[in-house]
Amino acid sequence: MLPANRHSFSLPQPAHIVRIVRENYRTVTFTFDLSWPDAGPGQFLMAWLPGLDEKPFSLLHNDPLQISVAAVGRFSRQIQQLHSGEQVWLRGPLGHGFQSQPGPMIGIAGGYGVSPIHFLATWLRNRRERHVIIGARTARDLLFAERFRAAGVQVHLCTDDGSAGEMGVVTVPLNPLLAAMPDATIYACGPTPMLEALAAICREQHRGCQLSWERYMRCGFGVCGSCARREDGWLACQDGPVEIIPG
Amino acid sequence: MLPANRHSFSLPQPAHIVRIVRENYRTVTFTFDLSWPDAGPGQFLMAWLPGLDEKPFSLLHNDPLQISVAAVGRFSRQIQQLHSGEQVWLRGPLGHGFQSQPGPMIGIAGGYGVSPIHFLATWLRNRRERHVIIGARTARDLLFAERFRAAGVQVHLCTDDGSAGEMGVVTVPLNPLLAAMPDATIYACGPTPMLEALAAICREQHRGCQLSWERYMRCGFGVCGSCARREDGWLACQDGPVEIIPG
Amino acid sequence: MSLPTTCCDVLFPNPIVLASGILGTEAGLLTRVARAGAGGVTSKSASVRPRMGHPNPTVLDWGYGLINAVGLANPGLAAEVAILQEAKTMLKPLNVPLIASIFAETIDEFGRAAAIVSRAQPDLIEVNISCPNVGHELGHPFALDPENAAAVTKAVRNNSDLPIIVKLSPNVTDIVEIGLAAEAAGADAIAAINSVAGMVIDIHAARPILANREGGLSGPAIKPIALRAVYNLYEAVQIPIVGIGGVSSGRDALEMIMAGATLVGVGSAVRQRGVSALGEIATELAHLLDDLGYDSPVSAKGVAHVAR
Amino acid sequence: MSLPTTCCDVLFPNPIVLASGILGTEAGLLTRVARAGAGGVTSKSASVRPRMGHPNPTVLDWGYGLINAVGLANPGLAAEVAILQEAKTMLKPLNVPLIASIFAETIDEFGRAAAIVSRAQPDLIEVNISCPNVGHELGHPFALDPENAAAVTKAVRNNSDLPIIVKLSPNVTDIVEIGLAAEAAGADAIAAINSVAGMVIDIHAARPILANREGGLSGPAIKPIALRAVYNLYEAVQIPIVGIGGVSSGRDALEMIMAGATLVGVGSAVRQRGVSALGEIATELAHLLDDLGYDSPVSAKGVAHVAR
Ligand SMILES: Cc1cc2nc3c(=O)[nH]c(=O)nc-3n(C[C@H](O)[C@H](O)[C@H](O)COP(=O)(O)OP(=O)(O)OC[C@H]3O[C@@H](n4cnc5c(N)ncnc54)[C@H](O)[C@@H]3O)c2cc1C
Ligand SMILES: Cc1cc2nc3c(=O)[nH]c(=O)nc-3n(C[C@H](O)[C@H](O)[C@H](O)COP(=O)(O)OP(=O)(O)OC[C@H]3O[C@@H](n4cnc5c(N)ncnc54)[C@H](O)[C@@H]3O)c2cc1C
Ligand SMILES: Cc1cc2nc3c(=O)[nH]c(=O)nc-3n(C[C@H](O)[C@H](O)[C@H](O)COP(=O)(O)O)c2cc1C
Ligand SMILES: Cc1cc2nc3c(=O)[nH]c(=O)nc-3n(C[C@H](O)[C@H](O)[C@H](O)COP(=O)(O)O)c2cc1C
Ligand code: FES
Ligand code: FES
Repeated sequence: MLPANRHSFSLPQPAHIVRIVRENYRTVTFTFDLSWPDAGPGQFLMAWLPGLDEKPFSLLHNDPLQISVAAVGRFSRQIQQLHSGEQVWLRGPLGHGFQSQPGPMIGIAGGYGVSPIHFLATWLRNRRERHVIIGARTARDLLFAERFRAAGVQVHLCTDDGSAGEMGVVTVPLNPLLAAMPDATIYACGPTPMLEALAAICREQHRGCQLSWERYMRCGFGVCGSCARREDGWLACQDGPVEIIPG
Repeated sequence: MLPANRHSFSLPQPAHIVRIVRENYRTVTFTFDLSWPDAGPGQFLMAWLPGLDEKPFSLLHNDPLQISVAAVGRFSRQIQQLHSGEQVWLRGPLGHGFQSQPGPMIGIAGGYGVSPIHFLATWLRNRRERHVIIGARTARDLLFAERFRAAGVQVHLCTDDGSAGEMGVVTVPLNPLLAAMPDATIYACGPTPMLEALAAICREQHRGCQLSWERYMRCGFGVCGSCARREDGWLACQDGPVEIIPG
Repeated sequence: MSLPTTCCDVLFPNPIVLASGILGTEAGLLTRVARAGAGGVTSKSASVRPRMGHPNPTVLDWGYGLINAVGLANPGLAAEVAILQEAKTMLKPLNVPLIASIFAETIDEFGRAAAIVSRAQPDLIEVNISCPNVGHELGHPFALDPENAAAVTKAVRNNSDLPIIVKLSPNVTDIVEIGLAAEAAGADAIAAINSVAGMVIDIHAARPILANREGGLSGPAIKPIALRAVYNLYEAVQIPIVGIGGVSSGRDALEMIMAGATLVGVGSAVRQRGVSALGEIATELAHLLDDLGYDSPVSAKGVAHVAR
Repeated sequence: MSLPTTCCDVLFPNPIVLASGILGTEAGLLTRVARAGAGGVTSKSASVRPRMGHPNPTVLDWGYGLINAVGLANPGLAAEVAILQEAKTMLKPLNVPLIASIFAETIDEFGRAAAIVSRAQPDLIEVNISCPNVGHELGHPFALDPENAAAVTKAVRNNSDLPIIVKLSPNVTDIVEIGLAAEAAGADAIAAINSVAGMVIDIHAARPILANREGGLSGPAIKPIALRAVYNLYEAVQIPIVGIGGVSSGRDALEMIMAGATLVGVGSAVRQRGVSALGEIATELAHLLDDLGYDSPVSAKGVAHVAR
C-alpha cells in the first residue's frame, strides 16, 4: 500500500496572494506564496475559486508563481475582487511550453498573451537579441511595454487604431523583423485569429514558429478531450498549449 | 495519479522451484528462482498454493530464496508434491528477524526451527564462535547437522529418546554452554514449549535472548490481529516473529 | 499470437478499446487514438439536445485515480452525427471499429437518440444508462434498477439494427441483476463498469472540489471493483462483456479478460501513458499471452473462474 | 485545541477510533492501540457461535489499499465477552471507550448477540450488518435493504440499553435510504463505510487470489467513496456518524469531519503507519484544526456542506 496523501500535487493547492499589481484598466498581476521551480514559459495552471469556476492561466513567472488576468467575464472579474492575503487554489504546472531555440527571439503578444512571452523573455535573458511585438486594439489595452524594456527587450508596439505604436496588427512590425533576422525564432501567444495569421505567414516563408493556443479546458492533462482540435485531435492542454511548427 | 502496477511486491509473486532437496523423512528444502537480497534471517514469507491455502515459512536463504518445509498437515504435504519447474506464489519478506549481536552465537533449533537458525549462522559467518543446539524427538527428526558442520558451526545434538546426541531437551546441552560463554547471545526458533522454557531460563539468569515465535497468521503485516499475544498485543508477524528479550 | 477479437460480429484488430468520455470528442482525436494502436474507439456520450455540462472543476486527479463530473457535456446528436461520420471515414482505412455512445433523460428519448445516431452508421451503439432519469420521480439513473435498464434497452433495440452494448453502473446493490435485465431486453453486449460514485474535499476551501460536489471515480483505485463486476456478470450472462475500469497495463487487461471480458475498455490510463496508452497496452497484452502460452485473448477469456 | 469529542453521550479523548477487524482481536492489543493515542477502540466483529473464517489468502495489499475476506473469523461471543471484559478493565485507566462489534446471520440471533455482548458492558455496541443474511432466501447481507437493516436495529435495540451504532455497507444503490431506516428503527449512530466489494486476480495462477474469490477493499482507494457516503448521510440523518474509509492522515480525518463525521474510524492505515497510526493521526488533526482556526473537531463538523 502506498503512503498516504499522494495527491497533494495533482489536486488544487491553496496559495495566498502576496502582491497585486494593476497593469492597465482591466489587467491585474497576482503574485502567490507558492513556487514551481520546474515550470517554464508557456506552461499554465488552473486557478480555482471555490463555488465559482476553475480556469487556465499562463504563468508569468514560476518562482514565485505569478499570473496576469484580464477582466473579461465572470471568473476574471471575480478573481480581481480578491485582496492580498486571500487564497486562490492552483493546479499545475500543466502543458508543454516554449522550447528555447538558439539565436534571436521574436516574441509576439496579443492581449494577455504578454504573460508567457514576458516569462520567456526573462528565461532567454542571455540571448543576443530579443524583440517583442505587442499588439492591442488601442493604447490603453497595451500591456507590459515598460516591463519588457526594463528587462532589456526591444519593444515594438502596434494598435488597431494607431493610438500607440504602428497602426495595424502585429504582422505590420513583424515583416521587417523577419526580413532582418533570418535566424530568429518566432514565439507567439494571443487571440486565435492572430495566431492563425502568424501560422499562415510562417508557412508561406517556410519559417518555424512556436504558437500558444487557447481552447476551453476541463482536465488540463489530456484526458477529457475538451481542448482537442477537430482535424487532428491535437490537445491544447497536453500536446500544447504551445505548438511547435517546424519551418 | 500513480504509475500502474504498483502492487507487484505486495501481492504474491510467482516463483519457480529450481531445486528440491529432501532433508529427512518429512522435511524438504525448496530453492526458488527469486531473490530478496534485503531479507535477513528470522524474516519469513507467505507461500500460496492456489486453491489450497497460504502459510508462513521462515527464510532459509534470501538469495536465492530457500525454505524448508516439514510435512505435518494439508499444506505442507501438498507443497511437497510439487516438482522442479512448478510454481509457488511468495509474499514477503515479512516481519522483523534476528538482530546480530557482537560476540559468540548460541543458536537453538527445534524441528524446522533449524531453517532461520542456519540462515543466521551463515549470516554471522565471521563470528569467533558459533554453536548450535539441534533438538528433536528422535534421531530421524534431526535436521541440518551436517549443513551446520559444513558451515563451520559447532553442533550439539539432543533427542528426547537419546537416539542421537544427548538424551533430553535442548536445555541439557544449553546449560554448560551458557556457563562457558557469558557473552554469547542466544538465538532460538522452535516449538512454543521449547521457547517458553528458554525464556524462563534466560529470565532466571538475567540473560538476553532472541526467540522466534510461531502463531497463526493471515495478513502477515500487522493489520488483522490474528497473530496477537493476548496479554500485550505483541504481533508475531510485525513486531516479530523474533522477540528481542533484553537481559 | 493473434490479437484480433470478434465481439457482436464486429472484428476488432485487438481487444483494447477506448472508453467513452476519454478523448472521444472529435473525429481527429478518435482517429489519433486508433492510429496509436487502439483496437476500437468509443465516442463521448451524446444526447438528443446539446448539454453545457457542469462548471469546472470537472476532472481531477486525486492520486489513486481520477474523479470526474463533466455533467455529460456534449454538442447534441445532430452535431455528433457529423463527428461520427467524419470519424467513420477516417477510421475506415485503419479497420478500427467505432462505438457511438448515447444517453438520454427519458426512455422515449433513448429511442430517439438511437434512431439519430444510427444515421452515422457506427459499428456499435453503446447505451450509457448511468445518467439520471429525469422522467423518474427520484431522478435516479436508469442503471440503478432492472426495470428501467430493460426499458431503455428495448427502446434502443426498437430504434436501431446496430449491435447494442448496454453500459452498467457499479453504484448498485446487484450489478448482475441489471445485466441480466439488459440481456433479456435484447442487449448484444454488456459494458462494465462506469465510474464509481465518490467525492473529494478540500480542507482549506472546506467544500467538495468538484463543482457538482460528487463525481465518478476511475483509474487504478477502481480496478478491483471492475474485476469483481465483470467476474460476477460473466457467471450470469451469455452475451459478451466489455470490461472497463482501472486498466492501465497489459497485465491489468489480462486480469480483465481472465475475469470474463471479451473487449477491454481503457480510459484513465491515458492520464499516465498518453494517447498511445491503448496501443502499448495491446502490445503488452500480446507479450503476456505469449509468455503464458495462450494463443489469443479469447483463449484466456474467463479462465479465472474456478469451481466454487 | 480541544480534541475530546462526545458521541452518544460517551466521551472520547479524541475522535479517532479503531475500526472493527483491525487489531481488535485481543484485550492486550486493543489496549496497545489505546495507549498509542487512539480516541476509542472497536473489537473485531463477533457472533454467537465461533467461526473459523475463510482459508488464506484472506488479507492482501494490492497497492492502492487492502482487500480482505477474513470471513468474520471469531471465537464466538462467550469467549469474546471475556476478551471485552479484560479490555474494559485495561482501558479504564486510559479513559478510552470500548466499542463492541457484533454480527449474526438471522435477525433473532442479532438480538441474542446484543444481549450476550451487553454483559461485558462495552461503552457502545456496533452492529455490523454487512454479513450475509442466511435466514434470507438470497443470502444477501442485511445492509443491502432498508427493511432488513431496520429489523436488525430493532432486534438489537430490544436487547440492550447500550448506545447502538449501525455500520453500513457501501455496496448498495442508496446508502442514505439504509441509514434512514436504521435511524428510524432506533440506531443512536451510523458508521459508514464498511469495505467495498472487489476482487484481485493473479494472471499466473489464473484465478482470484483471495480464497473467497471476492473481498472488501479498504485503505486509500476507498476514501472518496467513504467521503461521499458520509456527506450524503449527513444531509439526511440527525444522529452522529462515524466516518470510516481510507483515512490515513490528519488531513484525511479532517476531510471526513468536514463531510459530517463526529468520530473517524481508522483501519488500514495501520498497514502503513503501525499501531501508533491512530495517535499520530489525532495529533496531526489537532495541528490542522489549529492552523485552520477551528477550536475543536465539532466546530469543523459538516462545514463542507454548501448550498446546492
Ligand atoms: C492555456 C490558456 C492560458 C490562458 N492564459 C490566460 C492569462 O494568462 N490571462 C488571462 O486573463 N486569461 C488567460 N486565459 C483565458 C482564461 O482562462 C479565461 O478564459 C478568461 O479569464 C475568461 O474567463 P471568464 O470566466 O472571466 O470569462 P467568461 O465569462 O468565460 O467569458 C468571457 C469571454 O470569453 C469567451 N469565452 C469564455 N469561455 C469560453 C469557451 N469555453 N469557449 C469559447 N469562448 C469562451 C466568451 O465568449 C466571453 O466573451 C487562458 C486560457 C488558456 C486556455
Ligand atoms: C513465522 C512462521 C514461520 C514458519 N516457518 C516454517 C518453516 O520454516 N517450515 C515449516 O515447515 N513450517 C513453518 N511454519 C509453520 C507453517 O506455516 C505451517 O503451519 C505448517 O506447514 C503446517 O501447515 P499444514 O497446512 O501443513 O498443517 P495443518 O493442517 O495446518 O496442521 C498441522 C498441525 O499443525 C497444527 N496447526 C496448524 N494450523 C494451526 C493453527 N492455526 N493454530 C494452531 N495449530 C495449528 C495443527 O494442530 C496440526 O497438528 C512457520 C510458521 C510461522 C508462523
Ligand atoms: C473524464 C471522464 C469522462 C467520462 N465520460 C463518460 C461518458 O460520457 N460516458 C460514459 O459512458 N462513461 C464516461 N466515463 C467513464 C469511462 O468510460 C469508464 O467507464 C471509467 O472511467 C472507468 O474506466 P477507466 O478506469 O479506464 O477510466 C468517463 C470517465 C472519465 C474519466
Ligand atoms: C482485515 C480487515 C478486517 C475487517 N473486519 C471487519 C469486521 O470484522 N467487522 C467490520 O464491521 N468491519 C471490518 N472491516 C472493515 C473496517 O472496519 C473498515 O470499515 C474498512 O476497512 C474501511 O476502513 P479503512 O479504510 O480505514 O480500513 C475489516 C477491514 C479489514 C481491512
Ligand atoms: S482539457 Fe481535457 S484533454 Fe485538454
Ligand atoms: S497476521 Fe495479521 S496481524 Fe499478524
